[in-house]
Amino acid sequence: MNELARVVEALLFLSAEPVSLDRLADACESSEGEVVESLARLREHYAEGYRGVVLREVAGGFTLSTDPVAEHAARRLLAKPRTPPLTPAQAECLAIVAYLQPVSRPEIARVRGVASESAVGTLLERGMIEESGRSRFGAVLYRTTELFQKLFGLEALDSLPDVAQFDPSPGEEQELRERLLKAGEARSQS
Amino acid sequence: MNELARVVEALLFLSAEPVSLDRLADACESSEGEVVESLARLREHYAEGYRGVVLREVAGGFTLSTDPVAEHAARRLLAKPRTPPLTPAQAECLAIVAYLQPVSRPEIARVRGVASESAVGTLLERGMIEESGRSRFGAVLYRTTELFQKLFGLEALDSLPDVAQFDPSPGEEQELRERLLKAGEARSQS
Amino acid sequence: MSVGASLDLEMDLEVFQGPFDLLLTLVLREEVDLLELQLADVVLAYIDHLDRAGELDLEAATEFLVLIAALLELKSRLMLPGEDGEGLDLEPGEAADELLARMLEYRRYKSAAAFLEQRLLAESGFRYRAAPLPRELRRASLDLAEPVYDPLSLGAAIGGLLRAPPRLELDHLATPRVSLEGRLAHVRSLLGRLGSFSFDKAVEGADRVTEAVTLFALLELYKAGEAEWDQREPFGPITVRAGSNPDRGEG
Repeated sequence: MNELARVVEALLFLSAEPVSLDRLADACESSEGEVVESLARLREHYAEGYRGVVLREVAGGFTLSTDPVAEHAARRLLAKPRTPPLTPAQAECLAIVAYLQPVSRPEIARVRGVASESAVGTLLERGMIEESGRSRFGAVLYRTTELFQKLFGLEALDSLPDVAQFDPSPGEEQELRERLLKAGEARSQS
Repeated sequence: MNELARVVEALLFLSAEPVSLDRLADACESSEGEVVESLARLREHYAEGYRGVVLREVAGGFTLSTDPVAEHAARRLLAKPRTPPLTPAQAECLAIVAYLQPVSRPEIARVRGVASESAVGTLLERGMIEESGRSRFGAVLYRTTELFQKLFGLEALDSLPDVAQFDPSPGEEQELRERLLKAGEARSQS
Repeated sequence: MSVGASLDLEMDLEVFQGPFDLLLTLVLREEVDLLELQLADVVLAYIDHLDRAGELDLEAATEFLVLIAALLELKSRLMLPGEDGEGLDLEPGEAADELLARMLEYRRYKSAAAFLEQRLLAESGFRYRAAPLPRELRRASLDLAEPVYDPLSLGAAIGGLLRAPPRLELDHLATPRVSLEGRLAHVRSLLGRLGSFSFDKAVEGADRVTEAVTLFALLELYKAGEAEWDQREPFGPITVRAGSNPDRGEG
């Protein structure tokens, strides 16, 4: 490993947040091209499946993390639970913010059909969403954070899958429609 | 590297403090002998002078730390003030502290009409505001820092821009603090 | 997939007695007048039902909430007065379309939520280091600080915070300053001049009441076939065009 690669490795080790290419280049007083080369070398060293630590590209930057192979032992050593799972309400609010951002609380409530204060509050507390200005009527708007990208292993926001893939299939849609109109009809005849 | 060595590497990576042999063995559910062997393997990988991170044996056990080769770059990356664009929430909180200081967190929340923990936390973390005693009700008070003045190019605190030019109703005679609190209350009710 | 049918909820209301899913169908086919249905009673019946069941079926509960919210929205739209005193009638098919659209939109985000839950679980084995920085790197160094922020942004933020939202006064409702005729004329003139425009353009600089009345005006023009509009995504921009067919059928 050359000196630049060693320095880049040390910076990623120290930094709590993913570090972008330009910040790495700036800190190392090198060109981005040189840093890219060093990262390639590091990537060889940290190739997944060989080491306990892996090099990852998330939230618009580079970072080191443990390989899941160590998860069981890490839980024993640190006595710290892994990221607690989301409740269904939190997951729905997060999905709405992730895909419709920036989005206000009333808009979230409209999609879910139910007020969503507590779930939104928890997501704010957990740092997965944050404020992003105000709507025309003064309502606070929300968007996802870098931590969200980090926790979900997303390189960037646009690496979320296309939301259309979550739509019910035309067959399911048809079925839903028929049931809406006919669910009661059968009952009224029986 | 075998799986045990990978797991040991991951554990050392995660721990801020040195980890003793017996804690490593316990977390990995292995014998101390096996862990010693894994550490020997890791030591080959982290031989000093080849990597940015080195494996050290110190008083309390084993730890990973950065090689001095990265010191200069680490200062440039991490001791350099982080100055991403302020989010609207951060800008509002910072403006409130700048103009009303010293000011408590509950007051900031009242002026904004929403809880403001996360934005205030970020400003503290970035060193733009700091604690400045407590109010008579025991709430922590905040003021801006010297770093704030440098980042905004302000020679002194009284060189903040005159609010009058941004005031939507400049005729009002009441004190700025009272007016901000009144507007905030109206916002949180709308 | 189930709609209502899974609820198995018996209603005993002033205007209707029977299972909830039958009520839903009758409402959609306009055999029960939504205006005469006390939705609060439906909600109370549902709460009783939950009490008796003794446990909360989350799946069925969210389904119910989405349905009742959609019914509320339909009903509130029926209650808005039209220019000639008539309600904004929805064909039974259209009402079902509305409900269906709401259900589909909700299902989209419910599936996306399931994806996120999975993803979080799969990612949770990748742990990041959270050790504090070595002491010498902890404080941001003043020597490395350069002016990067504009002080005027602070003044602007305070200015924004001094702006209180306009108070909602009841006198405004008694003597509306915005007339439907006025907004109709405004929208017609935009249509005539531009052919197509965005809703935002039609209400540029307008207050909340004017926005609402402009929306009514558009609904009227839509009904008369004078205008059409589309909105690609929820909360996205609304584009208004001149209508081509005064007897606009299925869209």
